[in-house]
Amino acid sequence: MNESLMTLSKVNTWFANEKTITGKPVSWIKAVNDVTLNIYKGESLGLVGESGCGKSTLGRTILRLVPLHSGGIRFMGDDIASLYGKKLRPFRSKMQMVFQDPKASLNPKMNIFKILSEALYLNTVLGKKDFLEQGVKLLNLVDLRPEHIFRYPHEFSGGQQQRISIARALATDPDFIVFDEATSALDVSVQAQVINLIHELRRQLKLTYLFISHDLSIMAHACDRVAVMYAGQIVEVQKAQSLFSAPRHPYTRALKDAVPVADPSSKKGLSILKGEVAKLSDLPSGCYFHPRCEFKQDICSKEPPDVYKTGKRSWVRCHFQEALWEQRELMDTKESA
Amino acid sequence: MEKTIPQKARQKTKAILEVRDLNVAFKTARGKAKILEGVNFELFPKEILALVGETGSGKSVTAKSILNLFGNYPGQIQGQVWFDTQDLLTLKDAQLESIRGNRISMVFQNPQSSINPLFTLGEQISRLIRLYLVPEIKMARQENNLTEKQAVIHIARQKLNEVGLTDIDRLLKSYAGEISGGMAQRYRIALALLSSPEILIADEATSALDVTVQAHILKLMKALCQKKQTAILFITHDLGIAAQICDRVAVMYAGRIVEVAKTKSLFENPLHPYTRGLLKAVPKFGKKEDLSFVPGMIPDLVHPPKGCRFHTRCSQAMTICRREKPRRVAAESRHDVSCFLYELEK
Amino acid sequence: MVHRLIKFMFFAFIPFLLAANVWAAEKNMVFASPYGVTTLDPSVSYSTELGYMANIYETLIRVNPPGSSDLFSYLLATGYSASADGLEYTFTLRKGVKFHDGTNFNAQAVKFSIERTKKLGKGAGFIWADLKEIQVIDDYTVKFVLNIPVPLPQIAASAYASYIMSPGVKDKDSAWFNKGNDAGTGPYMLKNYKDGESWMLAKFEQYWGGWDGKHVENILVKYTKDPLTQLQMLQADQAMLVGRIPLDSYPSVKKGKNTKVLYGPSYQNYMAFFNTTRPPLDNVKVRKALAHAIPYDDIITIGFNGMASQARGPVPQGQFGGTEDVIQHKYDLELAKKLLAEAGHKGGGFKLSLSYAAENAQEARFAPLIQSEFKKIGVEVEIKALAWNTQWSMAKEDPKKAQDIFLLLWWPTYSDPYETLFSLLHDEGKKPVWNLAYYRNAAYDDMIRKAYETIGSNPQKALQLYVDAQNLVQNDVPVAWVVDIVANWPMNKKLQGLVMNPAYPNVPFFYEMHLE
Amino acid sequence: MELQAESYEQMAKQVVKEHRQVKWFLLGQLLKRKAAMLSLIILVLTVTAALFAPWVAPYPDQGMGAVNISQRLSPPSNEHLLGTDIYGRDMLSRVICGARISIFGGMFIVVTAAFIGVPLGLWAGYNEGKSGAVIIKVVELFLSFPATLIAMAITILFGAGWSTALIALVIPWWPWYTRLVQGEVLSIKQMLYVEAARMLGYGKIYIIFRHLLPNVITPVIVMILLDLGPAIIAIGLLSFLGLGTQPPMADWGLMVWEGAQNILSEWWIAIVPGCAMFIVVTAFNIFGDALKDILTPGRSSG
Amino acid sequence: MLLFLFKRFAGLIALLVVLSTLVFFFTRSLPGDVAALYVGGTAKAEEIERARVELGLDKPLIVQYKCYIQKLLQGDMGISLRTHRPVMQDLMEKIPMSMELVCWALLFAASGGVLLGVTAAYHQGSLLDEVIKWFTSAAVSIPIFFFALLLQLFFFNVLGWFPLQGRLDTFLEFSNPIENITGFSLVDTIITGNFAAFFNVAWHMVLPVAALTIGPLGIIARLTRSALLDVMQQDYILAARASGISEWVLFFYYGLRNALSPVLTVIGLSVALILLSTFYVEMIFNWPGIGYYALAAIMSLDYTALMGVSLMIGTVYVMANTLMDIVRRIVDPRIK
Repeated sequence: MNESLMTLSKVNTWFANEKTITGKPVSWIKAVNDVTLNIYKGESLGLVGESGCGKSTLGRTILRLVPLHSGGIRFMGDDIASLYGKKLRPFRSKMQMVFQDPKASLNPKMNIFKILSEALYLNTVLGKKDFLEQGVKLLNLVDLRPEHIFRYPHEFSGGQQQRISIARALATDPDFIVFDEATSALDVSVQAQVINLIHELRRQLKLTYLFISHDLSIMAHACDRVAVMYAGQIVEVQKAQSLFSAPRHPYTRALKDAVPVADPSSKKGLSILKGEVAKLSDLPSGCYFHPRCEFKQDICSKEPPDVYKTGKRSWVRCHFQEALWEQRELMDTKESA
Repeated sequence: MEKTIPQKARQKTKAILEVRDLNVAFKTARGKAKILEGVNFELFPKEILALVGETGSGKSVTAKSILNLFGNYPGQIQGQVWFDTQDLLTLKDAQLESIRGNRISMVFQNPQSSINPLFTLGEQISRLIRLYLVPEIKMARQENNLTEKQAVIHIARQKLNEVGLTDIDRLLKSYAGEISGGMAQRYRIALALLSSPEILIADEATSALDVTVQAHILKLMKALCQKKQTAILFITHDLGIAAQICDRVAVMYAGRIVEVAKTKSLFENPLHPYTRGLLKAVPKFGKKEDLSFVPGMIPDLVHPPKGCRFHTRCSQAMTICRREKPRRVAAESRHDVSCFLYELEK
Repeated sequence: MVHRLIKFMFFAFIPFLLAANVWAAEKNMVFASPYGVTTLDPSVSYSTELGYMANIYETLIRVNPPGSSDLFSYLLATGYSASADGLEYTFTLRKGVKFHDGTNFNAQAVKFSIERTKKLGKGAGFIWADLKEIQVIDDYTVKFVLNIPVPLPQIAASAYASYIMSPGVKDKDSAWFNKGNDAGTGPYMLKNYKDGESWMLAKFEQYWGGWDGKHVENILVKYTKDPLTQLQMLQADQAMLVGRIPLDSYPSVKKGKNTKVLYGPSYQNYMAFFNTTRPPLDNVKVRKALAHAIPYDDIITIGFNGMASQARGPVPQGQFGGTEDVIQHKYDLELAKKLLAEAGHKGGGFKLSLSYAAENAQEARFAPLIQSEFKKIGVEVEIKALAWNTQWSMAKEDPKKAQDIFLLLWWPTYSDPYETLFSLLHDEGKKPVWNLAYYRNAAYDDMIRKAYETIGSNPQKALQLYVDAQNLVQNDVPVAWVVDIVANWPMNKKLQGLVMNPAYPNVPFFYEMHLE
Repeated sequence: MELQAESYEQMAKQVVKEHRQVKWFLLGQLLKRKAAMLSLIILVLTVTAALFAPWVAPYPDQGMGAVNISQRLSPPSNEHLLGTDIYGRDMLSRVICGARISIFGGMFIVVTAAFIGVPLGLWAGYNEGKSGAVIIKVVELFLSFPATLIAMAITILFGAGWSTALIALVIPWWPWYTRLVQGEVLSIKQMLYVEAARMLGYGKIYIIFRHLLPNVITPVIVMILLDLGPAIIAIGLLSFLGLGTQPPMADWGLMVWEGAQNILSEWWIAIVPGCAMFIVVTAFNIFGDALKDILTPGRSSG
Repeated sequence: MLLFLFKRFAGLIALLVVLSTLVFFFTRSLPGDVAALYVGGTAKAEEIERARVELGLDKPLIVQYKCYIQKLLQGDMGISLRTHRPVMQDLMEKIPMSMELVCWALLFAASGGVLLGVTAAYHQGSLLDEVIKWFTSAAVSIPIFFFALLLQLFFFNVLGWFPLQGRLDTFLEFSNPIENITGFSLVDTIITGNFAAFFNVAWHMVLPVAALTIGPLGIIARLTRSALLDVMQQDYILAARASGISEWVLFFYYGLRNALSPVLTVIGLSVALILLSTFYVEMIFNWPGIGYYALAAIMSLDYTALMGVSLMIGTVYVMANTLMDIVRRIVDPRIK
């Protein structure tokens, strides 16, 4: 658990927003900004944030599916940031992704066996004749009935389709899987099934996860550590459990308080975060969160905050993290009153 | 849409809206899908009732049936929807139109796509103001000495201000594609509450929004409805919302309401096996434990299971569950459930 | 308001519908003509615009229709005399004739016109090739001096290239004419000529023939290609005279309440050129076999509704030189098969391409008949309907690549057979114009030349020579002469006085006509 | 869990059976649409008749052009059910033989156009680089000019004839397929399964053939079906002007032209082939529409 | 918007340049000797040579092309080989004649098609919808030339209600000739107060316009129906219905406006169809317009005229589509 599997240093992923006639970008959509992050072997790291904060782009950046603007990415010690095209292929089987929309991520014209075979080809150990057996094994692994292997995706429900996606991701025998909102499109009861499955697989296969979601409430169930993202930047990394009991960053706190809890006796109520999400094409100066922050001071709009370590593998990016930490009890009472 | 309504005298109740034996079936490529089967519930003045259920449980169809919004869609709708001494399902289109948007309003899931993209926000709100707020326009004209057009804009500004929108002048000239989801939903709410309706039906009104925005909208809706004394039928799949803002909760499963109770009573003491399973599946803050879940999936509504529709997934299913449909029984005070476990107890 | 408007329109409409026939009795008429205009320059004209040119311009003399007592009638000339050697012709000219532009007609005008035509050398200008000079004796006498004794009166009466025009057009070119200007002496002037779609032949008040008595005074020409349209215009009294109607409608038009069909002689004939440069058609027996396999009678029935006869030779029956002494190849499939076998093609077994002008409805109708009959003797025919220009240039460019069989409708430029015999069959070397069989026979060339030179002095001998020359050709069969056609004009019964003159094909002389 | 080879086979059989059921389901959908079924029957009959014209036609030689002068212009009778034309040829036989060029010609045009257009569309849609842009520009150029006019121009240039006409029609026809496929590909390309394949490290060609092509096939088939009617009409349009089929062979357009001269008296000569064309084209259109509704539900039928 | 207009305009110019280039090289490769065609008749070799020089055909192709483009820029398309008049002049006379038919046909097809489509959509699934569906299926399936013949057969031969062909009864050409002012005969007759000719022309126009209308009418009706039904399933229509907007307003105001964009596109495309149909309709009804002219040019291989006609049709087609694009942008703020 101490070895870093994936190391990101100062990663930026920007897309051209407007271009001159010659194709030179004039302005950028800065989807991922200055992200430095370690993902340790065997852990499940959650990545949480509102829609449009760049969390999916970060997931794709890590898997090198979108072009990188600058920064370094190391995977098991190998620099993969500078690799393109065919040179990335050896790494492809080691890192996989499960997407949000299970229906759109399975080709409707291919049956499950073909879908799995496509991934099994990358698994160099196996011969073609082993595919069927391996496919059945994979289906067993994700709790699907093996006799369904020749069926087509539309014959399955959303939850089952997501299991097939997971099976496909597992087919290459990866070390690292990115779950991009993998349970968001599912109903609660199905979501629970899938999360349990994901959990179980990690235990069995000793996998490392990056678990991207907008839903804070599932984080504790699915992750060990959680990174909170705002406007393309990670503002806080915390242990999953303490994130909810002791959020450090004002944004994390606001996010947490906005979630309606399925418990009518909870006194918390819904807190309200003012303003609109920062636009990635037009980021504010200083701390990106300052226009919405109720604790902002002059410095917040001028200087970007540094990273403050708050634990072994947790940190926060806020000028006043200590002051706020001390006042936390006070604020909770203020809120409920 | 065909309507076959057995006329029945209605007992006097306090409920503002009363849905009785609502059955809806749609023609699909594979056959008739019985989307709703005997849905019964009532909405009381000023209360917030949550209609909770998973995808395909029929909660949106219930909402649309109340105002008969299906247009030309091929299907059948049976039952009664009593609203203020009228059965809405027997009304002609013209009569319904005077209720829709005026006395019963609706807010939908995707705020941006439920605003016509070709008209400015100003044009759309003006049309409704002219339709519903004729006296207000008159008043505004007299008070402020305005032309009719100015008066309408004046009212529009007021109403948009009420829902917490700013920079209204620019907004009135914008199109749906140019505003954010949160703004769009505020705008839709402003439209829906324009005429101070008696009932607001919110169909997954916040599902497409981010949590922070959702919190805003929920607070806003609750506050405004309290002010205008509007009852809300809140349709959602999110048990958290039901728990936080609703007075009562009705749980739907496969086209039927399985349990109705006061919020507290339901969350603290769920009776129906499905409700129990569902509550256990909800992820909880900061608790790192495996979630439990209801095994299996929602049945095919073209060929629904006989008897109780939940019996295929129910761990406590009995023989009677496979044969007969459970009736709604009051297990506790104001806590009704449709399950043989409780029917037999009685 | 709207109601009243509709009512008004309705009632306003009705009188116009009823008025459709009010005008027909006037001295004006509509001619729905399928004949387009390629040029309006009288020196250059050599095509279908003839029908209008002959009404706008006049020649010195005109060939009379067959059966008349005199060979010629006199228009701008009042008489002529020839020298004994046939090299000099003196014409006396009509006095008091005015051109449409107001200038007077005189000998200078004749000299100017003929010389302009000869000098331009376009169209049919070649007919003056043997003219040495024109001498103006006095204002109303003119002398033509020839190099060789060619039949000058026929040339001077030619349907093309013999028109007399006002010297006022000295510095005008063809483009000026093509804008719709004219400079003739004829009874009609060209008016409203804009787009080649419709124009007016309007009465020329000062016409020397005068306008006493019954004459058609204004003719609106509607250029109408479609026979069906012409039929409808005729039947609906929208046109008094039309050029072509669908072939199968002749019986009903003949019997029509107010329509009739006038038939008359014509010097037009259809022929099929064989490409003699290429096997298997370089074999005379094959060509002969094919000539015997053409279903002449069916062609006459279907292609011409019976109004045609099988041709004998290049010169149509009725024209000078077209006699029954010319050998005829009759339809005889057995003979054709035998001849094919003799030629070494027993049972046929080869394929030929046949082209015809897509514009020509008759050819379109009878080409399949030929194909069908040839199939019976084992010869496959591939029919190509090509625009006339395309099929012609294909035939002219390279005989080796040209079509095997070329269908052609022909009419003589002037009434002597020499022009036909010369144009169609004389050795044209490498640049064929009309000899599209690529036929070469020096004896034939000599024979027709001799006939041409003797016709002025000894018509009988010339006739014999023409017949012999044709028989010479008939033995070589470079061309199958298909049919001589009977000319016809479908017209309204009210229209009287149209006389068909085969020397001027498809020319309605309107001045002679009147409406009853 | 160990499985025997036989059990896999059984699984596969089961699936095949289920898929057959899906196909029956589609057929059932078709059977429910009476108009579509009627169209299908008409189409099957005409296509069979055209295919076996020499055996089906009462006078096959006349159908191919042999004249029969003794019976020219006879109105419909027992002997000649649909009358005879100006050469006395049996109209029924002519129409049956004409169906060969009209129907099979139409099929040829559309299928060839699809064969040219679909690969180009796949390439242009997936590869938005230079080559794709060039293809799109060419397509736009073609589409900015009426198709039949291009075909007319080509037949004028290369000489009339049914083979030229068919090729001349393919030339302006394929860009429509390219555009359709390109549009489809642009949206399919966004699908996550394409991204998944990319993530697995597969290359362009593989993705185009494995993921894009199978997913554009259905709209292409629908478009082929809907294009058959217009293609038949297009051949007729050229032939009517004398730019297509040449006598004595005939397609329906040419036959209408041949009969047009006699329309006011011997009306059947033009009406019979015209109606044949009208009925078959309508049948193709209705059948195509129905299939479109079934195969691509939710898409607008235009 | 301005940028868009500029871009569209630039695209139009570029397209016209490409088009004229293609047309030039295309017509130069037509069979037949152009000079010989120009001279006509039995011209001698030297005569043809003279014409060749006169027409500039002796120069290299590229020089000819340069010359052609230069002249084209001055609006000179050369002299027609058939009518021996400037092609531009011919076209200018013919275009209004055809446009008269085309405009009416477009008007009727667009208004009638939209009306039928909306009616069918409004009564979706009813008998009326079914009838309209059959009618429009038939309308798009009937070949234009066959339909024109049927119209003639039925309305002239059987009923005798309308004239078979032509633009004006011939007797009126003597008594009430049409003065050519705008070239649009209906307009000209009104301006000059020539009502006899006006009604006569209108009467003659009925069948050709009907023939031109039918195909586009079917296409537009079908597309309107399906576009409208698509729109009617959108969330904003549901929302509008829930706000109590009446079904009529929903269909004819919201629905139609939202469905307008694809309908406009197809109306733009049907301009091409109508233009092409004029070839047939003008031939069959003997209407002296551009289609008639084009056919005559095809028949006599009049390459200058063909060049002019193709350029003209290409331009009209592209302009119609551009215009529709502009209108679409005006009605639909989503298009950026």
